[in-house]
Order: sequence, then C-alpha cells, then structure tokens
Amino acid sequence: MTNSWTDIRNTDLVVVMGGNAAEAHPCGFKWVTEAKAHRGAKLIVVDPRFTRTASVADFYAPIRQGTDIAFLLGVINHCIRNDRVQWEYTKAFTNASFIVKEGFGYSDGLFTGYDEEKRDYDRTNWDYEIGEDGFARVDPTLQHPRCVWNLLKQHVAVYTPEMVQRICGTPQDKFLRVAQMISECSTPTRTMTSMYALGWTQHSHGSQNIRAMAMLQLILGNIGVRGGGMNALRGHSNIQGLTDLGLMSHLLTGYLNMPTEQEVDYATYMQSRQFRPLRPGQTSYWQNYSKFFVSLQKAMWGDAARAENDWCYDYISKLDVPSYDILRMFELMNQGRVNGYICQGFNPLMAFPDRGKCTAALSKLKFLVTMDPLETETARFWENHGEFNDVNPASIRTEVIQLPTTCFAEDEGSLTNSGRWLQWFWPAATPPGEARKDIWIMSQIFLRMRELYRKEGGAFPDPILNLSWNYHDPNEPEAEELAKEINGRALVDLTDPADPSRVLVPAGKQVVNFSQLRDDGSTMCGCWIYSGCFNEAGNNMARRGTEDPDGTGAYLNWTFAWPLNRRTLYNRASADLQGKPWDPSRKLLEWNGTQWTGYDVPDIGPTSRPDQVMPFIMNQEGSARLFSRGMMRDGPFPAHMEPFESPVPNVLNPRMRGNPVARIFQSDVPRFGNSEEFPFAATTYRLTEHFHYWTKHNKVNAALQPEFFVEISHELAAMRGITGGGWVRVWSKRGSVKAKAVVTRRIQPLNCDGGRVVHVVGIPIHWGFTGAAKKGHSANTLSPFVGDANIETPGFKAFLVNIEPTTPPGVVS
Amino acid sequence: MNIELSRRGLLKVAGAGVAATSVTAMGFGEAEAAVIAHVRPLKLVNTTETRNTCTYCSVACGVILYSRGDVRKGEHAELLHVEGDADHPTNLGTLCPKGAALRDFVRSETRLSFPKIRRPGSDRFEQVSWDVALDRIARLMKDDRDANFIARNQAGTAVNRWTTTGMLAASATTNETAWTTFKVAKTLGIAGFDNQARV
Amino acid sequence: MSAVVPPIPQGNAQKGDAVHPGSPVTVNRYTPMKRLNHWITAASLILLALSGLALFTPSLFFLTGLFGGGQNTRAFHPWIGVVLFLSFFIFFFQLWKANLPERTDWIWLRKIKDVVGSHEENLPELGKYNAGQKFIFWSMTALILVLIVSGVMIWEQYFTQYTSIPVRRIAVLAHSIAAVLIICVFILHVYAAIWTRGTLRAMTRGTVTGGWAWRHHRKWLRELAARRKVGPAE
Amino acid sequence: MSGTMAEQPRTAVSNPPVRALAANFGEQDLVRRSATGSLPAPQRQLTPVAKLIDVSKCIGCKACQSACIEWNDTDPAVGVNAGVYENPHDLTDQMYTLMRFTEWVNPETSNLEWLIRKDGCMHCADPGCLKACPAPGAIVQYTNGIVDFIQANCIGCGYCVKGCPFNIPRISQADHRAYKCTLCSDRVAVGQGPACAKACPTQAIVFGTKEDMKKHADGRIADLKSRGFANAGLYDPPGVGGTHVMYVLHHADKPGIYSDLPENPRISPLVETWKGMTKYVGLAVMGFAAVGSIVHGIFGRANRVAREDEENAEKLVDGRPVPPPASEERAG
Repeated sequence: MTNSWTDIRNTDLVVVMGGNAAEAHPCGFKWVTEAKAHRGAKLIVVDPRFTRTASVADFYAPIRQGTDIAFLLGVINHCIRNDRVQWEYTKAFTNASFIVKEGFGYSDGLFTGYDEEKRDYDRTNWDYEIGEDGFARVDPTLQHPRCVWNLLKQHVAVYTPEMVQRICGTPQDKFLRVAQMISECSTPTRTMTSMYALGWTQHSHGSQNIRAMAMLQLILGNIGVRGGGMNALRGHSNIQGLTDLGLMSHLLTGYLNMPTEQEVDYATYMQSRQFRPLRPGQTSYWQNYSKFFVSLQKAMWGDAARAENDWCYDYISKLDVPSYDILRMFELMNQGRVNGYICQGFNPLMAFPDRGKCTAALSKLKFLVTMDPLETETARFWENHGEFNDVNPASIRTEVIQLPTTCFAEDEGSLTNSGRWLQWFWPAATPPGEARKDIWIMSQIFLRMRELYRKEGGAFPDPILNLSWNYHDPNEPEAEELAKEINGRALVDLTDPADPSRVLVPAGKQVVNFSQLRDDGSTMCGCWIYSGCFNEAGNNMARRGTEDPDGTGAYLNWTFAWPLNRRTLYNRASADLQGKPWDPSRKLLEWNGTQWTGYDVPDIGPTSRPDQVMPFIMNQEGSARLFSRGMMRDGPFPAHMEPFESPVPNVLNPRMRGNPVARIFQSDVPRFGNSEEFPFAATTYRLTEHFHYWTKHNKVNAALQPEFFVEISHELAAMRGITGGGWVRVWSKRGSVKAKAVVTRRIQPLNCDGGRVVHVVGIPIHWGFTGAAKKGHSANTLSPFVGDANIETPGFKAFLVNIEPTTPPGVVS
Repeated sequence: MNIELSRRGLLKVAGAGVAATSVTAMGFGEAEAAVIAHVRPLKLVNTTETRNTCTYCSVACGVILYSRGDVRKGEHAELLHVEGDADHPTNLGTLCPKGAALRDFVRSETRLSFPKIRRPGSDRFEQVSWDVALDRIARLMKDDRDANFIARNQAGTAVNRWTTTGMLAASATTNETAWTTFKVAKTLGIAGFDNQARV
Repeated sequence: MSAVVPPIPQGNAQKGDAVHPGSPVTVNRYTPMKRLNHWITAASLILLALSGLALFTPSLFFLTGLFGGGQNTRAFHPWIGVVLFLSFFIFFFQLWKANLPERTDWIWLRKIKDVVGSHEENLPELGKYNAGQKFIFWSMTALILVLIVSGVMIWEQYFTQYTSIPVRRIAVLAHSIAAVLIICVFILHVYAAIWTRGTLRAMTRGTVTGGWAWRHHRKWLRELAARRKVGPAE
Repeated sequence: MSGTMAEQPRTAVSNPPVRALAANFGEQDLVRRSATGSLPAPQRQLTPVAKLIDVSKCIGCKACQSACIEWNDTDPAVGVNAGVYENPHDLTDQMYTLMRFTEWVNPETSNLEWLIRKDGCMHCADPGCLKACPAPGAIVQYTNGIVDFIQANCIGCGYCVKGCPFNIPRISQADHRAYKCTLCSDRVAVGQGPACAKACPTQAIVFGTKEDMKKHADGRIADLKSRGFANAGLYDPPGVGGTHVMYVLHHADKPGIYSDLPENPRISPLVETWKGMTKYVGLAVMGFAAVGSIVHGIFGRANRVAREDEENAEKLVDGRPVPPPASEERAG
C-alpha cells in the first residue's frame, strides 16, 4: 500500500474494485466504516458479485470480470471531458507535459511495434524525446500533440459510457453514477482511496488494471495525500516482507534485480542502472543502486566479496529468461526437466492453476520436500482420495519428505503488513511433537550441504563455502541476529567524507539507516529498504508508542515502516508547489521556508525546495508516469484486453485473443476453451470465513463454511434446472468439479456487447481433501495456466466453464 | 397480565434431601448458594499474556496469546485463548472470523508433529528422525545440483544457474526466516525460487 | 328344555364376574389381571401427578427430590406418561362397553343430591357402573388422550423438531389444564371409592359383598344371579 | 471474594485481566430468579448494560460466531452447505449467535440490499424464558439486565424455548440443559465487554451502558438518515420491556425483513396464561377438590352397606323372593 490501514480513516471516497476488502481484510476494512461514520465518506463497490463489502456500500455497480481497464479508462475519459482534473497536481507531479517520440501510436487494440511471432513489442519508440541537454523535452502548456496528456486524452476517448456498457456489461446509469462520484475527488479537499487485491492482479493483464487506477488517482491528485493512495491489500501476513526480501526468481533484496546473461559483469550490470535524472534537479534515488547492491553482497559473502572480484557478482545466478516463475517451473516440471521441489509452506496443488497439470508435473519430480505446520494436499498429492484426488500411488515415483514446522504462536520475529509496517511478535506456545522452526530447518539443510561440499567438493562450491554464517549458534540463528544483519552495519569506521577525522559509524555498529550505506565495501546490509529496523536505538520493530498527532493514522512510534519509518509514500505530493498542503484540514507535510515539516517522515530531501524537486523521487523524471515508457511489456497506457477465455470477442479488435504479449506455453494452447463449449464466465475468490486452504483444518472455520459450493444467479439456475442446496457439476477445458449450488440475487446476468447475456459463476477456493471441513474439489481444477504479461500472476479471475445439476460426489449418476 | 402471587412457600415440606424451595433471608442457605446463581470464573486468570500478530492476512492484527506456562522462561506452554490486542492501532482489539479462531489453528488435529518420508510408489508416509530426513534432503539436493548446475553458458559467461530444483517460500514466515531462506536459496543458485506474491 | 326361561337382566356384567353364595354373598368384580392393570395405571398417574406438579409450580418443585432431582423428573415423567397411556388403554378396551351411557344414568345424575346423601333407595337399579363411574372413565379417557398428545409434542428430548413453537405453546397449556383436571378427577375417584364403603376391596381382592352389589349395582347382581342358574355366562 | 473488584464495563474495547478479580455483580444483584417464590430485593441497582448491533455496519463476517465459540469453548458440528451462507443452519446449544442473511430488493430504489443480522439472545427486560422456567435458579436476571442460564439448575424441560418470543434457547441433546448467549456474564463481571463486541471488526457490535448505547445509536441513525435511510431507527421492543441487546436497523419500520425479526415481540399470551392463571386456578381447583373430599368425608355420612342389603343378596342368590325392581326401572 502507498498509505496504511489506519490512514483510510482520512478518506472521503473508498473505491473497492478488484478486491473484496470487507471479506478478505475485515479488520482493515474497519477504517472504511470509521471513515463513513466520522467523515461521512462514501463507499463504492464495483464487482461481478454483490459481495459482503457491497452489503455496506453506498453504491454498487456490477462489472464483467476481466474488463476493469475499460471501466477505469471510461472514468478517466469522463474526468478529462468534464474538466474534473487536479490540474496543478497533474501538471507538476506527473509526466503529462513530457513529449513522446515520433513513431509511438495505438490502433485496433495494439501499440506500435508488435511482433506476433515473438508475442512481444519493440518498445524503443515508447519513450520521451530527449533534448540536447540530455533531459526529456516537455511542453508545460500541454499543447504539443505528442505530449503525454494529449496522447492520453486521445487514447481514452474511445471508452465512452456506451463502450463501457458494451464491454463491461455495467448499465450506463450505474457507470455514470460511479464516474460522477469519483470525479468529485478531483478537488484538493476531497480524496479517494483505492483498495484492491487479487481481483485486479489475477488476470493476464493484471498489472495494467492497477496502472489504470494509478493514473486515475494521479489526475485526481490523490497519491501521497491522507486518505488517498493506491492500496494493494496484500493477502498474507508476510507476503509483503518476503517480496521486499527478494524471495522471487527475478529479485534480490530491496527490489534490486537478478542480473541477466547479457549483464556479463558488474560494470555492464551497473551501466543500465545509472538512473540519471530526466529532468533537472530531480532526486532519482535509484542512483544509489550500487551502495545497496555492494552492501548486500557484503552481507551475503562477507570478506569474500571484494572490489577485485566485482563483489562476488558471479556468485549470483544470471537469468536466461525474464524469470523462473511458478508457471514456468511447473511447465518445466511437467516436461520432466525439474527433479526437486521444496515447498516452505505454500500448497501449490491447491494454489496453482490447472490442477491436473500440477498433479502430472509433481508426479514427474524425483523428490519433493514440504515444510508446513499443517497437512497439505501438496504433501499428499500421491495419495488417492477417490473423486477428490484420483491418482494411483504406485505409478507416482516421487519421494516426498514432509517436515513439521512451528506456526506463528511458536515463533519469534517480524512480519511486514500491507502498510509496510515491520512488526515484531513473541512466541507463546510449545510446538507440537518434533515440529521445528523454519530457520532451524533451512540452517540444517545449508550446514549439511556445506559439509558435503567441504568433504566432496562439487559444482561451483564457492558461494556455499563463503556464505556468511557467523551466528551464536550456527544451527539455529536467532531472530534478533538476523534482524540486525538485515539492518546492516559498518564493517570499518565510516568517516565523514567532508571531514575524515569525524567517525560517523564505528566499525561493527549498526547503520542508522540506508543513507549511511556505501558502495566501497565498508558497509553490509541484508535489505537496504529495511535498514533502520534494528539500529543502535534497538529493535524498532518492537516499538509500541501509540501517539498519533492530528489523528493522521501515521503512528510513527509504533513499530518501524520501510522506508525510513515513512508511513505514506510520496507524501511530499500532499503539498503544492509552494509547499502548502492541498487540504489544510488534512496536512501531511509543509515547507516552512527552509525545510519540510509535518506528521510523517518526508518522502523528499528534507531541504529540497518545493518548486524544484518533484515528489516521485524514485523515478528519473521526478514525476509520476501517466505514460510508463517501455517499462510495461503490454503498453505505456492500459488498453482493454479480453481474458484468454472470454464469453465475448474483444470489441476493439475481435481478432485479438487475451493479452497479445502474455506468455503462453505450447502445451497450454490446446487447453483453452471457447464460449461455445463453455458459455459461462467463471471467477474464483475467497470467503471471509476461510483463509485459503489453512482454515479448513480449523474446526471453527469449517463449521462456519463447511462445504465447497458455487454461486449462480436465479436466471442461470432456472436455465439449467439447478436448485439451491443441490449438487452441480462445473467443468472447464481443463477439469471438472462437483459442488453445492448457492442460488442468489447477488449475481446478475450482464448484458454485454451486441445483446449477449453473460452469466457469471462464482467459485470459492477453500476446500481440498485434508482438514476438518467436508472433503471437496478445488477451484483450481478449472482455471487456465496463463499469467500476467509482466509478472506472471495466474489468471484465476476470468475463464469459461459450463454447469449442470448432478449427483453427489462418489455417486455414479 | 401475570398475577405472580408472592407468598412464602405454601407447602414448606422438608422432603428428604430436597433443597428448600423458598429462599431464606439474604444469607441463602449455604448448600443452596453454590447452585443458586453463579457467574463463571474468568478462564484467563493466571495465564501468561504474549503480544503476537495474526498469521493470516496482511492487516497484521495485534493479538494477545493467553497460555498456561511461559515459553520464554523455557517452560512448556499450552495456548488457552487468543484475543485481539486493544492497544494495537490497526485493529483496536478486533479480529475477523479467522483471527478470532486462531487457537484452533494452533491446536488443530492436523498439525504436523514428526518428519515423514513417502518412498517412491508407496501409498503411505513413514515417520523418520530429523537427521534421516535432513541428511536425505541434503544428499538429494547436492547430487541434483552437481549433476545439473550450469556454470557457464555458450558465450562463456559465468551464469551459475541451478534450474532443476525449485523452491517456493510461503508467506507467513518472518522476515528473519525469509532472509535465511534467501541466503541459502540464492547462494545455491536456485533460479526457480518464488513466493506467494506470485499468485 | 323348552321351559320358558325369564330374560336375563342386562347389568353390563363382564367376563370373570360371578356371584358365590355364602354369608355374606361374595361377588367377583375384577379379575387379577384387571386389578394389576388398574394399579399400574393408578401408580403411574400418581407418579405423573407428583412429577408434573413439581414442574407446575415452584412451591412444589421440592417434589423432584422424590425422583432424584429435576433432570430425572424431567426425564422420567414422559416415560411414565407412556406407561399410563398404554396401561390405561389396555384397561379402556376391556371396560368401554360397560361404560356406555344408559337412560338410568340421566336419572342418577338428576338425583345427585340423593347420591351424595347416600340415599340409594331413591336411585334406580344400576348395572355394573353408575353414571359417576362412567364420568370418571370417560373423562380419564379424554384427558389421558389430551395429555399423551400434548405431552409428546412438548417432549423435549425426542419430538420437538416435529412441531413449531406456537403449537408447542398450545400443547403445554393444554397439558397443564388437562393435568389439573385429571388430578381433580383422580381425587374424586379416590374419594368416591373410600366414601362408598366396601368398594376398595373390589380393586384389592377383586370381590365385593353381595349386599354391596345389592345396594349399589342391583341390576348387575340380578344378572349374575340369573346367569348362575343357567350356567356360566355364554 | 479474592482480589479487588473490577468496575462496571463501559466498553468492549479493552484487554481482559489475567489476575484474579472479584466479580462486580453476582447473586446479590438478582432481580428475577426462575421458579423462586420470594427473592430478596437486590440492595443496589447496577447500571444497565446493553449490546448494540448496528446492522448497517455489519459485514456478515461471522467474527462474532468465531469469538463466541472460542470464548465459551463450544464445539459446533461441521455441517453441510445447504445453499445458503448461514452455517450452522440455526442457533444450536453449541452456537449461541448466528449471522442470518436476507437478499432483499428495496422496492423504492429497486437496488439489492443484503440484510445481515446477528441473531442471538435479546436479554429482555421481561424475559419469557425466565417466566416459563419451572426450575428454581435455572434462569436468573441481574439488575444490569443480563439474563443468564445456570446450567447446574437446568432440568432440560424446554419450557424456556416456549417462553422466548425470539426462539433463542436451545436444549442440548448431550447434557439436556438449555444454552444461549450469556452476554459474556463472566467477562462483564471483571469489567470487560462481550467477546463478540470485542472481536467485531467494523464495531457494528458495541457494548456499554444502555444509555451510552442509545446515544451511540442516535448518532448512527442520524448518519443513516443522511445516507437516504429515512426509516432508520432503534429496535428496543417495548413488548418485552425493552432489551439489553438492541439493533440499529436501516429499515426500522419493517424489522421482519431482517430474517423474521419479530415486529412487536411480547411473551405469548398462551405462556402468560399457562404460567399465570392456569397455575393459580389449577392449584385452587385441586386444592378445593382435595379439601372438599376431606370435608365431605368428615361431615357427610359414609355410604355403608346395610344388613338388609346383605340379606336381600343372599335371598337373591338362593332364589328366595326379593323385592322386585321398581316399575320405572323395568324399562332398563
């Protein structure tokens, strides 16, 4: 989230779209009801279903899943045409005035430079014109035909209310009511917050869904302000932390990237990471990239990382493909090219798309290791559970090792919440039987492998033998030791460059935060954005001060937020070019003539003048990007793209199927269904009573939602002769499931383009063949094996199914 | 319309072993006081309070764990109750249906307690010791790494990539666990290394 | 054998009724099986009254002590009710013919003051049962039917899911009223048996004296005497 | 009575103590006690407490059900999906509170409204359960408004089920005792609010003195009216003397649409008759029958068999002449 949970109390309008906050994040959603109760805020919900969030909304509008971009560009179009734009904010803080190169264009749903064979764009023309001074050329008057603003205006013009109804199925009056309520937030004194989650991310064009709302929030001036922002409601207690710490195929810690094969050495690697400012006087903070990278290398390999060997640059793998994401891994696994797989938590048999393919892939593994506090379907994928897991154990040669781990109540450490707060917690229970902490297990695996490499040697042992591992007890490093390692410390006395006699940080002492990191090997830091979490002031993640001046919801003395304990990102954008808050009643920062003051850690140099240094300090432009240059594979502007399995053709380009640049594996092409064989639009989602596949192990939650069901409208039920509470069969091109039917008015058929009526089938995801709840099929038996074009998040939210009444599981009809 | 005649018991017959019906003066007969009306004693008395964070979603609600025995003093501790922490600014003591039932997650019947191995083709798990399991894993991983490690690509660039063993990190482990896992996985060169953020 | 035999008077005599000469004459009124049946019915009615009254009013709750506490009282009461119902209706099917109303009953009723004043002489000759006894019989029948039906409806342990709460409210009211009435009928029945001396033995030993029969149920006695000459009742 | 006494709770938003505290109310605060003829009046009047459920803030998440199960250590069975969201499908002896869902299309706006109501004991001021209960001390009412079941005294007869105007009490088939929401009397006794009010994520459920809750409700009703719910109002039904669990409803003029919340709940006249008139008239009638018999037995002459009767019987049996039946009897 750019803001935090407690900041939502400051908002005037909440848009819950692409998520179901009341069900997935009930206690965070409290702040929406608080804003409603105390500020008279309004809540809008736009969703294919009338969810429990909608039950307390002021306005609800239905939408066909997978068409959020058309809806949002329609709202942007509405705001521009009705002059509902925060002009001063947009002109100064976004790249509206930047001029784009010739050769960039868009027509029939495609941008210039599309190569159908490679399913990719040539993105060289998607950039600014650079002047002789090396800076991007701008036209502050926004008259230039190729300035970003005019390109945007032209790009969104096609998304009229009629077009939105044709694509999304949302009645025009409801769409216009939403657009009107949103457009009221263009004034500096009314802010809107967007609360979204997997409803937007789990599409083949997921990233662009979020881009569309980010652009809308920018032109309304709602980024960096109290009660505003782009708030991704992360799903798990530490999914934010694990991503910050780089546990992804293409990442190192702190969002540094893994090198590619083309970046043969450290110099080449750094060459594309200079991040020179594109406008005069801008911060472009990524210029400090090398300090963070070298400090990470020192943290990993200590003394072995020296300038001479490019700081052990070669110890890190270089990627030959954008990333070995989970879809690629399971594709390779299914091709028999993966021998081992380790699941530290996670339950891929339930969580990954196309369960049939996942079972086949897992069955080709030589060995599978699972580490979990609970039984998981993945650990037992080889076990026959009749209709719910119809496999032949004898034919599955995978060796499975199931390791018992502790859970939150038996562990100690920090978790990073959605609002980037790192919060420490303490253990209170003894683990059952021989369950052990994950840290112990990973340490044991590492120490034993290192021992084997010491004795037997083997492939490239250097990084393993040199990995820094100096803890009190190497068998089980303590949480505080690791936290200090993440914070980083000085390896030698750090002296003031201006006055070498002054020692800023004595050797061995913790750095106060990442501003003290250096790229000469004199500092080490596990994760630069977390630096400051455990410095000489102690474990800041364990702080419990509840002061909250002016009720901003910042709580600066409660635990530690990255970066630098800043609670609202881009908070400099809450003030105008004179440094005065847009809305005095909701001040965040203010320029007092010499420096920035206020209720949050300034997201700007403390003495950067308001009329010179723009708020988006991580961008080379210094301003936010309405036009995202070549950074997104599927376009610098979002454009409507149908899901790969869509009930209707793409209105803008009927020939175009799904996202033109999304990666498709050959083996998956025959596994896409069409709307003749599978006429109904399905979507999968969570219920508030369950947490993925964990709480079916909890008798209380199982009692609150005992059995797998699907939700359909009365109209679809009548059409197929389905009665509420009866058994139905739902099947897609990839598999078939049986479930109870919930027939409800909360799902309505949608009238889309050319009079087509689209029926929606809702499929919750929480059942499997282990745990206290009723045994059930899993929703991912049906979902397609294709991910988002930029980040490969599987498209669980929009695919096609068919449905009919049937007999209970195990009973042959 | 309820003519509740209040009169002392009409038939005050002391039956054998029969509790007197009419209530004597304020003192209530000793025998009767026990069963007349009692408020259940608070079940949290003498428990150990521990601040923790809910393990489910990223609202990260503050919770208080009430257990018998203090694990931080090395004692055996059994979790009795979990409740929201009213001092936590995000949830102010509230919990959702999942968080409010955290105790039954910790004490679920399907909590794993022992390392197990399933042999190829077998139809059951066999319990093994930690040493057997961990040695087996280390052996399997080293052999696979040594057999399939790509040190250099055709162009001769040192790529140090190991793609034949993948790893998934979940999403409820601590940052400190994540950092340990990052160090181990990246140092081994595991390319197919992802976490729950991918879904 | 064609001598004209005078018609045998119709006094509702039943199988097992017989008259034996002697001083005094003894008349069999109830067979041992009927007596056992009666006493089972009586015992269960008494237990039901006691346990029922315990639940009927707080001041009598102490009666639950007789059954080992409230829970046991609540648990046993319905089962005893079933016993009452079964045993009563076994009894019912043996006696209902003899209790059908006759003309003499109305006369008996009209002369109720004589009945209470024990001036039997003004009363008509009666068969085996007088109108009072018939009233007891039929009222017991009706009330026990109401009690069993409403009782099953409010039998918490097994049958509440078959009826709605409003229906059960009616049932519990009906049950209470029927219970009060049946206790009154019971008191009347017991008192009448005591007040009419020589009656109890009918249910204890099964026989009454000839004089008792002559005084209270003369037509019944005449029938038995007539049958005795002709041989055992066909 | 060990340790200091906790003061009366005015909110549910607080962390419970772990040291022993004396309960701040108990036997001496009883204002009503089932099947108890004479109850000494309580010497003090505790400030009446109340739980307010604001249906307009309720997101139907069932946190109250989870918290209730956890606090009271109940064990509701894992049932089946019956095509609805209500699980378990009804209040049970292991489930004291239940989310009830209604999909209602508002005729004026033709918008769908998903009305979700937390069902459970209303803690009436004039509790029908207590009135119907035959077991002394099985149901008690304290001066702060809490109506509590004392399982030790319960005999499992189910009368409370018939007495309650809201169909709340449930009899356990396991131990044949009645169970319902206790308004967390054990928490309130140590100055805490009920577990559901503590857990409720959107604070749709709030707890405090009844006066505070009414003031809070007024604020909520004003907010709802500003959002177009003209008939928003407080549900505190006078028919049962007001309740210590109250609702704020968007449509207070039509409580029935919220899964049959009774329009004007009151103790059924049948129950009133049964526990009132029937009892006293019944006792009187039985008393009269008993006494009447005894008096008649004492003063009225016993109906004895005379010697002459015995002689006639013997004559009849021996075939000797006896007085013939009177003419009118001949028609017999």
